[in-house]
Amino acid sequence: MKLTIGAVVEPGSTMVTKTGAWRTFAPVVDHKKCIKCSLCEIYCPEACIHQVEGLFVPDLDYCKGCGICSHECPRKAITMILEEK
Amino acid sequence: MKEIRFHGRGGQGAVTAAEMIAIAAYEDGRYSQAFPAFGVERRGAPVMAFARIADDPIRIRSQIYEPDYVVVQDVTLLDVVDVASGLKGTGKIIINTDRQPSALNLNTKAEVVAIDATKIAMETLGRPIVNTTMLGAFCGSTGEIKLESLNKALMTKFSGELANKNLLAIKTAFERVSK
Amino acid sequence: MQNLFAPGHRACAGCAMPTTVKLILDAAGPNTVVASPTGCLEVVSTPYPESAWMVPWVHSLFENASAVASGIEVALKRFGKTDINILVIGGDGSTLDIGMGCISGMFDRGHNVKYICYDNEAYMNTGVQRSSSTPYGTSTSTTPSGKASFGNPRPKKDMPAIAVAHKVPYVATASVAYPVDLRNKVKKAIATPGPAYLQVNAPCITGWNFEAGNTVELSRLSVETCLWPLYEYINGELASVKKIRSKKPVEEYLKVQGRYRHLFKSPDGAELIRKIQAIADANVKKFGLVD
Amino acid sequence: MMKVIEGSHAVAHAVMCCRPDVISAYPITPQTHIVEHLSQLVADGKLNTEFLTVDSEFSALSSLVGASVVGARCYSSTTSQGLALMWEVLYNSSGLRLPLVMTVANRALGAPLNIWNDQQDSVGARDSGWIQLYAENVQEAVDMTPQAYKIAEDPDILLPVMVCMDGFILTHVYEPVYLLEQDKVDSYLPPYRPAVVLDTANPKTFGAFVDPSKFTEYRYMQWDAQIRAKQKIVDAALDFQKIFGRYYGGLIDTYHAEDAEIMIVTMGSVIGTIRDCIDSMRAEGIKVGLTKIRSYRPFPAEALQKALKDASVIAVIEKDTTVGNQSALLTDLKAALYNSKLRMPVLGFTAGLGGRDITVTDIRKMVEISSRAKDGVAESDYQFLDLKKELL
Repeated sequence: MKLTIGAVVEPGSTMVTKTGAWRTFAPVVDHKKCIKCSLCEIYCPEACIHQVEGLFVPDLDYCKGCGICSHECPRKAITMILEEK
Repeated sequence: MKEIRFHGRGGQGAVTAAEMIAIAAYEDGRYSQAFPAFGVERRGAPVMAFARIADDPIRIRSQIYEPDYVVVQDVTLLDVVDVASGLKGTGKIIINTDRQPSALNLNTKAEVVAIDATKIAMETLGRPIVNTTMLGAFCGSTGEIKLESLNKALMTKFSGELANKNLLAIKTAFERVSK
Repeated sequence: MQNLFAPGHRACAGCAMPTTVKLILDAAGPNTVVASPTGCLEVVSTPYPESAWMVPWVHSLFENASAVASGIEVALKRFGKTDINILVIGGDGSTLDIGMGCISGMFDRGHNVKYICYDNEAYMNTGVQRSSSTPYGTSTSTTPSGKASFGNPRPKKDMPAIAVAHKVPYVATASVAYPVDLRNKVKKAIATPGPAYLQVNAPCITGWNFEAGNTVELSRLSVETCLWPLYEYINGELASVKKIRSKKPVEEYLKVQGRYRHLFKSPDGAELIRKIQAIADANVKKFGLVD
Repeated sequence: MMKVIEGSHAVAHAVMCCRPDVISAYPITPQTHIVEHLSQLVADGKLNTEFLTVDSEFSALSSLVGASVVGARCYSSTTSQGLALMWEVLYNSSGLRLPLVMTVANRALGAPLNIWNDQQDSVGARDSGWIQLYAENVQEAVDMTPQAYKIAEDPDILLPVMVCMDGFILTHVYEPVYLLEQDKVDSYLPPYRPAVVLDTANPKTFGAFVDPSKFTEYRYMQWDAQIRAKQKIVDAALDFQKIFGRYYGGLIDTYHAEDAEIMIVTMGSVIGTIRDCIDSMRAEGIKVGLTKIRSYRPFPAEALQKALKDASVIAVIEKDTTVGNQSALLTDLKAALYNSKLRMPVLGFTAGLGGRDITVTDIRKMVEISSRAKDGVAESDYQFLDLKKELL
């Protein structure tokens, strides 16, 4: 890819980098406990928790496994699980 | 090329006087240049300004060390500045004073022109601002610039009643030294 | 929520700053341009040829973002685009220290620029050195605790007060732990003509040294201990404060952070903790945090 | 229209004719008359621009970075300590490839504090990536202003340009100047229409950080743009001549160079005095000529090799020094000649520092020293021409 004058870059292009590779623990959501408060989505630093067909689902392509969602969930519906790689 | 050096005090308009000579000379169809002796002088401190007049474009940028003419706006400067320094023997020094030229003891072979510009300025302008009056004296005693051109130059700086007063100051000084 | 700060950025796992930025942009919307100074945010969000920003964004230098934003504002005005939100989002080092002159100039000229500082209380990008936003008693890499030192000997610089002194019409503090409050304050800042200043508490997992997952919790504790009062100044007057229902002792906040570990080990620690408690108590008094 | 006008006011008028969108500046002697006059033009309703009075020179240039990224044509003016305070932004704006134009009213850098003219300030910024043009007189400083925008904004170049004019000597002189005509400037200089700008409809990121895998290439692109700017500087001068009828050379200009045995190389306002000296020395049979540097960055190495090839000795006179080495133009010139076949003596003379007048006597002394070198009399190849040894 040719360099751009002034190091101009396309918006949102960090998405080519899958930061999910940084992860040690992965969030697992117990959807039965979820009350749809959306705090996990709001607090996620990776902006990678979204509602998919009504359920809050972390996008593991980007989730770095920080555990904020799990910690902040008022119903303890999200558990951090050591990933087997 | 003719080179002119102005001596004044900060706030007396020496730089403006040099500028007006440059404008007037240009009005006469000649080339000109005017610049201050750049400094950090404040109001009241001795200052210098320079002007050059020539028939060809002026390229030289150094200061003036051997002027053809020197204009001294304030006679008290004689005590602190060697106003005649480098003045050509064929040149003229025009001094604002109520004294006779011989009483000034100037170290120069050049002709000394004395004019009481302060008195003229007080009578015409009501204020002791002598730069325009001294220009009238320069114009009358050297013939280097036309009076009409000097008047035109003045009109680029002043307007209305103040312009008329200054024109009168120039005319009075011009006639006094032309005699 | 609309997301204008893309995944794939390189912030530490558990960093509060991306959440802060995400919330700011959610409130500001896509009709926004951002200038950022050098710092963690700039480095993690724009590794060429990638960018996490989905709004127009520019980086020039460490200390000049508010001057750059001033230029953006007048140029947009020149081109008739007066309806665009102009933000600076920068860290505490670039805000309270090196960028101070430019910020003062920007405030003074009254540009319609909203300056938002994500405050993680030290120079995290360069390795946790003390900034003038570092709190009293904090161990940093340039104010380390040791036999002859209890950490940073100075209190936080009161940047919101400095903004108020510039007659900035909207000045507020916020915390990443209170997202509704944060978003409302961003919206209020944007709705207020002229400059605005917002300082957001944003814990740094590396520099503060705490347990993974605790980021938001810590910011909440800073508010609940009254070390980080949430307030608004509108036209120079204290306009609102977040009341604290059950005020927590500062130990609860300090003891879970590595940057305060020395306070619990040294013999003088108890006295230092009392001094930090006094800072919280002074905030309670000054802002009327507790009814 | 020709008019006797102060240099600063003539330059301000030229800036106005270039229709800048944003002007940002901070007061510093001897640059102030330029921005004061621009402010007056704004106050009088003659200049429609956004004029920012900022808190420092650093903020002045920084604000123009923001304005330029939005697509504004920008202008600033500074000197000396102000330029030094801008240092970081000089590199940044050039690296961001922003076509800013700035007049530098050349002045010495302290300490000791000195407000007078030399060229240490801009010469010290020669590696910042800014194109640097040096004016001989007020007219050239005026005419270089639209030329600077033309060069800077060329889509193949996109580099900021400094128009350097000697402080006081040119900024404060009154002399007859042809003021630029707006209609002619409009036909010479098209509006600035950058390809990408900070725009919410097309939200690009500007100024991403670049790691070692690509930084060299970025620096190379900047370097290459300066080299390519050589032709643009020549073209900008020729295009200007077509519309305005005035021409000062492209990268360099020469005077009595054809058969010159002693060739003086220099830049800035001292050239006028040198031209007068050459005329009088020529009348005495001394074969002396002048090569004038218009563009110091990019450095006109090839043009100089060509212009200097028949000289027997070269005398470089400049208003700067490199503490710890010789002076800047001298070392640049010697570097340009080394791999050519030219092997005449090259002598360097630093003069006119901190406002010291460079007189006809100084120029003649330099030519005498150079003449002796031509005849094989070895002397120091670098010296302070007007040094008062009695003070040391």
